[in-house]
Amino acid sequence: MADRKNTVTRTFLNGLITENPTFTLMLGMCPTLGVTTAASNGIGMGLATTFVLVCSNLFISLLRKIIPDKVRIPAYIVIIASFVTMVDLFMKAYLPDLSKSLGSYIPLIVVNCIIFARAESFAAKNGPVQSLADGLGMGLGFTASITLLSIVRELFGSGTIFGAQIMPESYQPMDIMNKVPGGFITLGLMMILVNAIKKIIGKRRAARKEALA
Amino acid sequence: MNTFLVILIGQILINNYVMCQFYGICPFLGVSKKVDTALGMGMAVTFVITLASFITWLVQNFILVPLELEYLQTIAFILVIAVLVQVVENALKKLSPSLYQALGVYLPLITTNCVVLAVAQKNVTEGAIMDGQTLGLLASTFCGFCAAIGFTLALVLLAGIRERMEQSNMPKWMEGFPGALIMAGLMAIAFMGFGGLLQGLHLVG
Amino acid sequence: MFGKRLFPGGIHPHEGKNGKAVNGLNPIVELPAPKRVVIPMAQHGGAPAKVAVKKGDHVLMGQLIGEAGGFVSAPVHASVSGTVADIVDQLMFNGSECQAVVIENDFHDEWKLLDLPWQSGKPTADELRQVIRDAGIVGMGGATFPTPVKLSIGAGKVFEKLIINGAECEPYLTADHRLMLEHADGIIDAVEIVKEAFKVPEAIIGVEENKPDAIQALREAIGTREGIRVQALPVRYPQGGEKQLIYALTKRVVPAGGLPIDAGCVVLNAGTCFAIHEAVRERKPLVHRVTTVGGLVQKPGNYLVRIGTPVRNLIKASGGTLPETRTIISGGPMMGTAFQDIDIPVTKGCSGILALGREAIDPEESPCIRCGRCMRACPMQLQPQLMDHYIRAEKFDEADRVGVLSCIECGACTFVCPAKRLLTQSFRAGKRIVNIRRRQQKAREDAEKAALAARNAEQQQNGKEA
Amino acid sequence: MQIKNIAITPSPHVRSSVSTRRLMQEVCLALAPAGIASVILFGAPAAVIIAASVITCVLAEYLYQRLMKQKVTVGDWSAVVTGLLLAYNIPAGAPVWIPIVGGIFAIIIVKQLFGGIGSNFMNPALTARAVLFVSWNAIMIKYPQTVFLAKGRVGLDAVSGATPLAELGKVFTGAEGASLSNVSLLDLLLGNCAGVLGETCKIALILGGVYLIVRKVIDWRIPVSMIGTVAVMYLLTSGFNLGLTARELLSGGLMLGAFFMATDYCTSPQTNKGRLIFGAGCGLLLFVIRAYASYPEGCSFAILFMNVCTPLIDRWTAPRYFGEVRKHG
Repeated sequence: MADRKNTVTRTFLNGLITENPTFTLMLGMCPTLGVTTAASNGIGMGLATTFVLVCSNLFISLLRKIIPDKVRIPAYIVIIASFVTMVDLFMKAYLPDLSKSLGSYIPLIVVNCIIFARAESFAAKNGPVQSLADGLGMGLGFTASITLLSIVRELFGSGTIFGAQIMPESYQPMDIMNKVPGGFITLGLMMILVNAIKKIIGKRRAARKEALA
Repeated sequence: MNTFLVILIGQILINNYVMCQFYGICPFLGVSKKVDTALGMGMAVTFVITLASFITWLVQNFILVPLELEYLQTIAFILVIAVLVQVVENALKKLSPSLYQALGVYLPLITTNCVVLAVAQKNVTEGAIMDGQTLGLLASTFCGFCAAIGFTLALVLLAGIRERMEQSNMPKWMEGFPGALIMAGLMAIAFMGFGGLLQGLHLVG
Repeated sequence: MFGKRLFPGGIHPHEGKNGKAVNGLNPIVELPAPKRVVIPMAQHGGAPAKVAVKKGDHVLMGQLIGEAGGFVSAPVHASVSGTVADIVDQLMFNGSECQAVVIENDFHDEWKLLDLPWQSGKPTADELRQVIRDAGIVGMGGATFPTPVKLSIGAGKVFEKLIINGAECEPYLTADHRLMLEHADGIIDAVEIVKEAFKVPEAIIGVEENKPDAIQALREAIGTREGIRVQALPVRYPQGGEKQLIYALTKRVVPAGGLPIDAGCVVLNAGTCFAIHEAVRERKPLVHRVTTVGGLVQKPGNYLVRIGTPVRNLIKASGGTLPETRTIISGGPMMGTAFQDIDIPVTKGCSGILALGREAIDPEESPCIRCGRCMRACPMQLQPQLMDHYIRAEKFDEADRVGVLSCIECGACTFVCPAKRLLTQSFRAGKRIVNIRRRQQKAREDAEKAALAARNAEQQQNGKEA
Repeated sequence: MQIKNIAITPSPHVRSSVSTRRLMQEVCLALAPAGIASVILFGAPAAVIIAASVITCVLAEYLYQRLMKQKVTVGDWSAVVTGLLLAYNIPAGAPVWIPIVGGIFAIIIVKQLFGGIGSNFMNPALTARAVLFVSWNAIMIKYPQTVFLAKGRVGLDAVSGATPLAELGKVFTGAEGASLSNVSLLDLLLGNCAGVLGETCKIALILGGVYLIVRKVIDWRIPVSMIGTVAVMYLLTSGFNLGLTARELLSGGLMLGAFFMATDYCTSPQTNKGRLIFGAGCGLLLFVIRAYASYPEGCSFAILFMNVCTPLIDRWTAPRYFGEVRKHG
């Protein structure tokens, strides 16, 4: 039992950090770049995606033995699209401002490759508990990275974080951060940074292993 | 005629789905290592988007709106696209094996290309770029076609740059996605000059 | 601004001290034969010659001492009369070693002349080719490709134009210039011999216009002869490249991977023509050549020198090198070979010995700035920067696709490169590797084909049995 | 016997005297008249911007290369060229941090990240200018008057600092009250008009450009095809209005762009045909953006867009090599 718990945790952490969908798997790039002009957008988008991911992972995992292999893709699409529609309608009703600023990226969660990729490569092969953990880990990993990206973009693009003024009053916002080029370049630079950190950690780990040996 | 010109320039240069709006980034980054594959992908996408624009317009106006099922748009459209991709793949396999050989590998990737869904949805809901006016069937299809050409343009341009960058002294850690992202960012700067072009064109028109 | 040009690309390399303008005025001087000559067996393109004498043999001047080692090869003759002192391994300009015959000169200069296969009148093509082969004549411009091989016109090919290369586009070199000026009659005579033997309708002599006196002399030598003309060419390196010269004179393009004869042409160097003249009219095999000594030497000059004379004698005759000399090269500065050992003997292809200063030291390479100068300079219209990238990235198939094998290694791209990249050097290595890979590929394909054929045959056999 | 102190290197044994460094120095020299003109026209603020920009670019390159443990290449003068070009694209009187931010972006993000000189695919100075332009639009379009205009000499609207381009745009679209006579050709030539600091004095720019062409530092094809295309487009669309066309050619960043920025080696095609296409493309886009888009200054964006197209132009205009036999067609 302990063993199983262990793998569930590992699956969760795997999604959150080791195989972070944004920085390692490079999945779901469109919303990552499209909505991250403000930190609140990042969190909103991340949580909406997480919800869909968790639900679809769970359902697909439960139904994995029932769905015939031939029609699995349309079946997955229908399942994912239903949850997306639910989120979309829910947000339109209760979070109209957020819904407006996320715009068409909410319905486009359907084609977010993270969800599809996890359904196909994980949920279809694993049990519901594992799939749930995977969905949660991946979803939160996605949320964390796009929130980070949106914090950076908001800070330079508007001088604020979550709407609160951070930069001194004299700071002149760098408008390009709110535009398409800003998104691409910031993510690119962050990726370089993440890769560099990973490399350093990897080196340290190797050194430690060597020291132990 | 002017409508079509505005759609053409608007979809390709001004509101380019990739360079100005962040759609279809995954294939944009994923299939842009070689100019030839980028062209293949672009052609496949153009094919599917044009067809999808046509069919989704029909679905929207003859099924969803009359039955007041607009809230099912996402599900309906993504199904249409998934089925369409399947049909196109099978049809190509039978009708034109040579074209299938050229485009076949890219087709399955298109289902999850958000440009396709985004274009279909924007075409029927936001009336694309025509001052809130809903586009007719022909204009809508043309709009989809131009959007796809815009996608192809961005894809091929990035592929050209990435091929050239192989000849440069780019550091190791820039290779792959980080480099591609920054290249895309700089490309997007070049596309920004077209902002406001539309109003100008309208003025002349 | 654009300059006249008769072929794509090209450059105007500059000269330092004692260049063409100075040395072109120095008449050819016969260098006294040395006490001993060292005659290498590999002085030509193709297989080396096989030593045909042994130590202690007495040989006459012009006597065969090395037999041609194959079809693409050339015999080698003694350039002095005397005794074979030794057979040694001799270092060559290009750094390789080959067998060489050392002859102790008896200073009698007794000739052993060639036997001409025709009694009187004019030789046929085959007879002439045989004499040229027996005389050991090779391309005297520096490429040293055996001339009779060039003159073996394959089936289906038509020899329509005889092109004489008197361009001498390399800086500093004036050997051909002086030869054309002083022996115009001999050269024109050889042109006529070849032209008539091979029944070529037209012969064109291409000479760069910086040699007006040579052009004048050749025109006078031609006189009223028909079908031979001298064409003055703009000064532009590499005007004397075979393909460039053919294009400039006839507007014909030699297909990539093909030979001049594919464009109906054969190109002979002016020096080669003079050697043919000596072989046919005086029955003398190739035992000497004209070599320029220029650059940083006290007294530059043009010397008629016996094959096998050590370079040292040439330099001594020129008063020695100046102290600022940093490199000594055999051939021209664009395509010649640098060497260290001045005891290396002069060979059939040695058109010049030049001493160059600091400018010959390779500057440090910097990154390509993509200015496109190399492309504009390339006489073969290749894309040097792209080929260089492919070769350095070890993408040899790509390099092959963009035509690296067409590179004539003229050095024009390297000359103009502002980033001082070693382009020609990279192509030389790249061509070698691409050639090897092509051969391997062909061998693989042949093996596969053979295997397939064997399988098919076996199947057929089985079918029949069944 | 071996001669001592002799180098053995493969051929060729002679090199031309043209080096990267000398080419860059020539460009700096050609840019100098326009710089001097800008200091005369706009006074000390222009000098401050130029100095800040050049120093930032050189320093950024030096520090980045030291930090990355690369070979320091500031000696090739390319950073100086970038600095000068960037400064010339900033209005005099902009705060000093503008050229500093721009210089850092140009050198680090656009040039060094991709591997330094020869490896970037977009012109660093222009890209930085576009970034500044989009980010701090208000600062970047605040064109001060020249010293002479401010002193009340006849000219354009002396208060708002409207550029001649804006006035010409009105003439082009036929707006009321707009007239060609408001824009003096002589003022345009001498640079007595509003604009970013280096682009106003056309005579200095043309002088520098012609110098570069004569010295064979740049190829004539790009500037000629670019300026030619703009001229043809204006002639055609304005009903052969020579006055308007001449003024359009001499206003905005066309001269600076055509001679100094479109001709940047590593961001423009290498083939002759490609260069003509590139120039024509720049000219056409410049015309379209100037005439119809919201940024009246289309030169930078036109060149940047063509920069992006350059690899494809090079690829599709690759010459057939001498004697090449292509298997298909």
